[in-house]
Amino acid sequence: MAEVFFFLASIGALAGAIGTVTLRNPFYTVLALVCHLLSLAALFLLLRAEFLAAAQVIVYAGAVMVLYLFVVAYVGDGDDPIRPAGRPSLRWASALFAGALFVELSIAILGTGLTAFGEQGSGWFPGFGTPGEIGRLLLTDFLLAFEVASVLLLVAAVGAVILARRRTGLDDPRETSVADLLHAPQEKGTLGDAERGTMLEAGGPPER
Amino acid sequence: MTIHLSILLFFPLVLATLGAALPRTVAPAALLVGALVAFAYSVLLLFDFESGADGLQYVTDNSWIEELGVRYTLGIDGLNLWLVALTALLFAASALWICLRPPATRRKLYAFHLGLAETAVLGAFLAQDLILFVLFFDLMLVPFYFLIGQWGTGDRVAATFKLVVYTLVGSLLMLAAAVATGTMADAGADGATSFSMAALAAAPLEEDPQRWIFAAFALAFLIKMPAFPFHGWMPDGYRSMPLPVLAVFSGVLSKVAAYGFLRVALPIFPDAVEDFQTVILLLALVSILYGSAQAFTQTNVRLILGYSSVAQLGFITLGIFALGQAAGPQGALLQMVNHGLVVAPLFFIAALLVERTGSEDIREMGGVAFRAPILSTLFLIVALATLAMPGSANFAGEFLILLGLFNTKLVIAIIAFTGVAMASVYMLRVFIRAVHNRVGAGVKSFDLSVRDGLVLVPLVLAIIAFAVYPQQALHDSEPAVERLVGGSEAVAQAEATP
Amino acid sequence: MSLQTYGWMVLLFPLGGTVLIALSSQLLPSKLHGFVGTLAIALSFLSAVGALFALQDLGEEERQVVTVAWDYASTVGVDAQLSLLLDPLSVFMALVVSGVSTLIHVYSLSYMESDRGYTRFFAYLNFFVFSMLLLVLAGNFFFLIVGWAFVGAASYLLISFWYRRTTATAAGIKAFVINVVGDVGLVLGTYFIFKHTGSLDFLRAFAGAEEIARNDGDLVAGCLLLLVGAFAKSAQVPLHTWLPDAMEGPTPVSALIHAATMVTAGVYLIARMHPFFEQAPIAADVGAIIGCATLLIAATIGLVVTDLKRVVAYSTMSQIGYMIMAVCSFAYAAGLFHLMTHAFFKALLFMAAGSVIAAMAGDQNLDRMGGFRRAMPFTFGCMVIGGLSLSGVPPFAGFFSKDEILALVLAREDWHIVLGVLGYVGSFLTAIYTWRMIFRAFFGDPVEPARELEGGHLYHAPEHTNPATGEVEDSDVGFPGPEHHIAEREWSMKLAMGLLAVGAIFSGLLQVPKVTDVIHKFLEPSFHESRFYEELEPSDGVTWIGLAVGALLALGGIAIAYRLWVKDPARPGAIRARLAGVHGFFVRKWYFDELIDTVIVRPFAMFGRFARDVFERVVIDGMFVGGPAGAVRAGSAAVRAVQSGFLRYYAALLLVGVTGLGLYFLIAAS
Amino acid sequence: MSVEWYLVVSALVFCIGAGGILVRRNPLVILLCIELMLNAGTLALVAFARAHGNQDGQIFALIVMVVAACEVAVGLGLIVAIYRRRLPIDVDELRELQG
Repeated sequence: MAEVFFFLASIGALAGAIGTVTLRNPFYTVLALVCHLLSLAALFLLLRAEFLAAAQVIVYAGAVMVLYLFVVAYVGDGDDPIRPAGRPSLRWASALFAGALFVELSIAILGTGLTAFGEQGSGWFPGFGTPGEIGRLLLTDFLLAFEVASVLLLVAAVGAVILARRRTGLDDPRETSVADLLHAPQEKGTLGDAERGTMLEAGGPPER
Repeated sequence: MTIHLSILLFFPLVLATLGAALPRTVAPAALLVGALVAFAYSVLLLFDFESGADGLQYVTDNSWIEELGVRYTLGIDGLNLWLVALTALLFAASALWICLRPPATRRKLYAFHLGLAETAVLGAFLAQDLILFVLFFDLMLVPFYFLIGQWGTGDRVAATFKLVVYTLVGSLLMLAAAVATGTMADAGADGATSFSMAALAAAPLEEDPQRWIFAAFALAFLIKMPAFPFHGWMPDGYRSMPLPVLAVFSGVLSKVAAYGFLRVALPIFPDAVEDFQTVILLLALVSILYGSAQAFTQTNVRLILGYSSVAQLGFITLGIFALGQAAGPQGALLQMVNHGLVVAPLFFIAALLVERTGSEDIREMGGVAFRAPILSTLFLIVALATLAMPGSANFAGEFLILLGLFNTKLVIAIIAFTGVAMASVYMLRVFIRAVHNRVGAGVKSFDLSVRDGLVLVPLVLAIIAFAVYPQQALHDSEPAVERLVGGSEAVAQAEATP
Repeated sequence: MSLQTYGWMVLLFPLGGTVLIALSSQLLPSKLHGFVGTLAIALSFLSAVGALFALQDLGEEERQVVTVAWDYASTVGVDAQLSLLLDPLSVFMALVVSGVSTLIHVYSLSYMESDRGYTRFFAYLNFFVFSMLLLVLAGNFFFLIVGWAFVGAASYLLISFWYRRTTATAAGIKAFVINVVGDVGLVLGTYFIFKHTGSLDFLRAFAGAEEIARNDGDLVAGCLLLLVGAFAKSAQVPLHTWLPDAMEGPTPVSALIHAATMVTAGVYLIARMHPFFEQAPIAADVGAIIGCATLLIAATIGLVVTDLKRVVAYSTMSQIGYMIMAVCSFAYAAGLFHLMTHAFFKALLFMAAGSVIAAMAGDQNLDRMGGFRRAMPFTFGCMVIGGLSLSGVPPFAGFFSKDEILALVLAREDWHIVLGVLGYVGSFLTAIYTWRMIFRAFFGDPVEPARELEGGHLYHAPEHTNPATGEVEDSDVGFPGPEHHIAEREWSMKLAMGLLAVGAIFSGLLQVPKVTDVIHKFLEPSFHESRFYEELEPSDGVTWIGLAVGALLALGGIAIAYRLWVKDPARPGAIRARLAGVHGFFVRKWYFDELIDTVIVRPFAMFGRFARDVFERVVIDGMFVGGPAGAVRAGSAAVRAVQSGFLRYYAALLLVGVTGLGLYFLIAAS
Repeated sequence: MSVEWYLVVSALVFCIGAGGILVRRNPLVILLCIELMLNAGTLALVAFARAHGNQDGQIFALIVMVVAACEVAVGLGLIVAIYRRRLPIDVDELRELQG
């Protein structure tokens, strides 16, 4: 039974992934990714990660993807022809190397001693991957990581706001940057132009 | 009272960092306090130091990176005692200068970098662990990189580029060499890796690895000095460095390199030193002649002083490599202090002259002596000391250096004497062009202000005091130098017997 | 007070004077500084007199006293202490130096009065005297060198005293550099001697001198190098070129440095180092020959020079040549005796010349002088006394001292006889050029300044110009100032000149052949180990014939000068036209300046310019800086090419890297 | 049902995502491809957690999701900023950062 679900879910995930990469319309791409994420959530369930599966569906497939869709709608269509940068050979090269990487990984995965874990896995126990367990771990062993993640989210939120904010009152918006918000106006020296580039400048302003 | 070298070492940095947190008008004052306390501490050391005793004093020895055998070891003996005092004095003078004439922009950062520089230089002088030495030696470059890059004048980008790339090449070689020394010698207890200089000196390497390791160290030191032909970074660097920085740079940093020869190269690589002696002596000799010839021809006052430093450092190198002669290193040590003492006020005076002329070209200077007699007198004293006029401590140093060299390498000593004569030509040339002759077209002459006198007069008094009584410095360094020379003599004898 | 105390006081008074004047330069009125400086030197002279008496109180064997103040640079076998050696020789020199210096200070009190650098002048002057006294009193090689160099520095300062004149600063640097060459010689010579004696202290080194083999290579080299030092300071060929140029300094400076004190340092040095020179007679012979050559060369140039002070300067060179010849022929007492008498009459001549120059408002050219005899009778009298003494007319001081030298040189026999005969030729030339100078300045028709002075009014040039270049003088710095009012009117100048004139007349009586022997006896303890001091004695015949010949030559020279420049003023021109080649050769000073310029200065400057313009750019910047910097640049250019800005290009590189790494691990694992 | 199967799927998704980054020019799609790769990683982590019977891997996966969310926020912010400045939404055109 699990095998069937696994194959269904993994076919869905792979199809979603391929769709993400190949579909031209960004709107469809996002939808393909949503498909991929949902399939992945199913895989998580199979792996007894209940909380993670729920989070995947709600946060990822729900919230994050809506954000994407919103941006796609805001930015506009922009049909994107699939062609490599620079020269066409890059496309083949990238496919080749992606394939090579996959082969390598497969050899590594299949050729090593991972099978030793067996069919059922080793230490599965009741409550594995439930929200309660995850919550306990987050607030005990991984408290620091949890807190850091919160700070990270805050920073990202602030960063996104600053990046996307509307600028007004400046002649050329390209000439300002994030640094302008942080820096006080530059101090100005009292030297005249003629005194630049001499030892006077080094010795400080002249007192006459 | 016990004296902790760590306090001396880190006090300037701590205060400079503190200054960076204070309002911008106070930052230089914080730096000054740090530098003055360090100076007071070093003066205390001068009095407290047991001068007849052999070996390190005030040793601080803590484990630091145990896995690599690196220890945090500081100590003072005759080799670095006076250099530490010189460093503290010059940095104090420089800090006072920027207190009285603060830079126009970003003075907090400026003060911080200067404090960092002082700590780095003191660290290089005090370190008794090879890795610690290398670390501080490289750390010295950092503040100067920023000081030139941000507050420099002229083509400061190219100057910074040259300076950093050039000296970094040497530093990296030295780092590799230091690591190689430690790992190849395994000089610690039970064959463990140790970077303690004393332990390394006690367990010298085979001759072949010694050679290339010494070559790497020597290259780093010769670049830092700078010696011919590795002085390529010097003209641009000197032209664009801000002045108070240049005073300490020229006064102290070059001494670290010369000191490195005494502290690291001579005791740890005795065989290689013997092999390379002639090469280094010839380089030093060419430095003297070439530096003098350049100083004689240049017209930019900074460059004249810079090239004169090349020549003076040549003399110091000659003294260090007068192997088997205690007089050579003794004179070299004395001369290091002397040169630092004279070159810093020279740069300050140059700044004041430039302020009166509005140009750094000596062809446009002239005639300030009439309205600025005090400045001219101070300049005269410093200039005469620089050209090693007998009666100055510089002469005592040169006398000993050349005496040591005379007894080993007669011909080189005799040729080096032409450098003595040339020094008088180029120094007097600057003096006359700047102070005497007709008043230059754009010159507004006025005498030394009290503010500048506060910096200059103590330095000149130090020169005079040292000229009257250099004996103390020589006495302090004698046991250490004898040990150094005894070591290389023993090696020479061991070589000769089989 | 003990001898030691007197010795230190001799030194401390001038040093204290310098420091006091320098520190109070902005506080006290400048007039006072002159008196402070003069007082300091006078006290120093009195201390020297005290030292003389204290020394005479000691027994004859004990008259060599060393006193140490502190260790100066005593380390690793070098014994450099701040010590004085007080013996008859050093006290004799200290007396001459401080005595003549006192009179020169007195003279300067009024001579420099209108100069705006009055205070500075006395500070320098005191420093000079201090240096000179340090030189003669030093008890070891180290402080001998220190004093030696201080004298050089002080002379530099004094020569370029009027520093707005480029000629003065150029002359100053020339003097200084040649002096430094001398210092270098001295230091190297010291090294050679130190190598064998193992001590820098004079007495210990002298004691070790006898251990060294006669004419040992190192010793001869050392002595020759000492001679280089002596020649540089005493203006002997070929290191003499600074002396005539040094006449750029104020006249009291010329009198002080170039007559009485500094230039005699070489003579003192050789006398002081006699134990080494007697062990290395080859070096001594070289010195004697060069001294003789100098006295002739200088005399020939003195015949043609038209600058008043330079004539006196060349005569100084020539007289120092006599002294060097004497001490190098081991006639020490005679050399030092001549040193003393020369100090008197040469200082007198310079002062008189200074008086004339002041009357000419700074013009020093003999061609424009004439007829000052009636306008300045006192100066004229002094000039005549000095001239007679210099020419060696009996019974003036120079007569006895010069003849003693020549008699002793003849007594050395062998080839020294040639030197002696040439010495007589020199004394004949001396008489001619000395009196040429006097006749041209004081006889003939009075020139305009002389006429004005006769009318009781001092001549003022319409515009002060540098006599050497004709450049208009900067009145801030430079004598004569707009308000000068001197020229033998002032008491202090008359006092100084009068006292010196007395010395120039009577000091010869201290050592009249076969009658008195004061100097010789007094100096004997300093030369007790000398093999020649007592033995070298001319025979009676040589003595009397020498005296007679010397007197005749002097008088003959004066007569010729009188015929040429008073009786028949057209003749000199005719002679000059006939001997144009020789005259030109002499006027160009035997081309020594040109020689040094071509051989040393030009190649060095060319090398410097080559180094600056070509070598620095091509080799240092190109190869040494260009090497590492070029490698960094090339490397960064290569990396920069990869930075195409195509995001996907970077990603592809990343992917290639990851794939490569994976492959590596797979292979490593299998 | 062996854990390798999950890992193979994860590897495949990862490689698809990596290939996608190389061939697409729209920054939005590139962001999506990055999401793919991150999810491949998450899947592997969860699979390992299951194999080891240890929930630490799930926590790790959760944190990866957080990071992914942050990346999305900043990345989308950038895209909006690019759009605001009327710059082409094409990574090949946005290459001012070249050396």
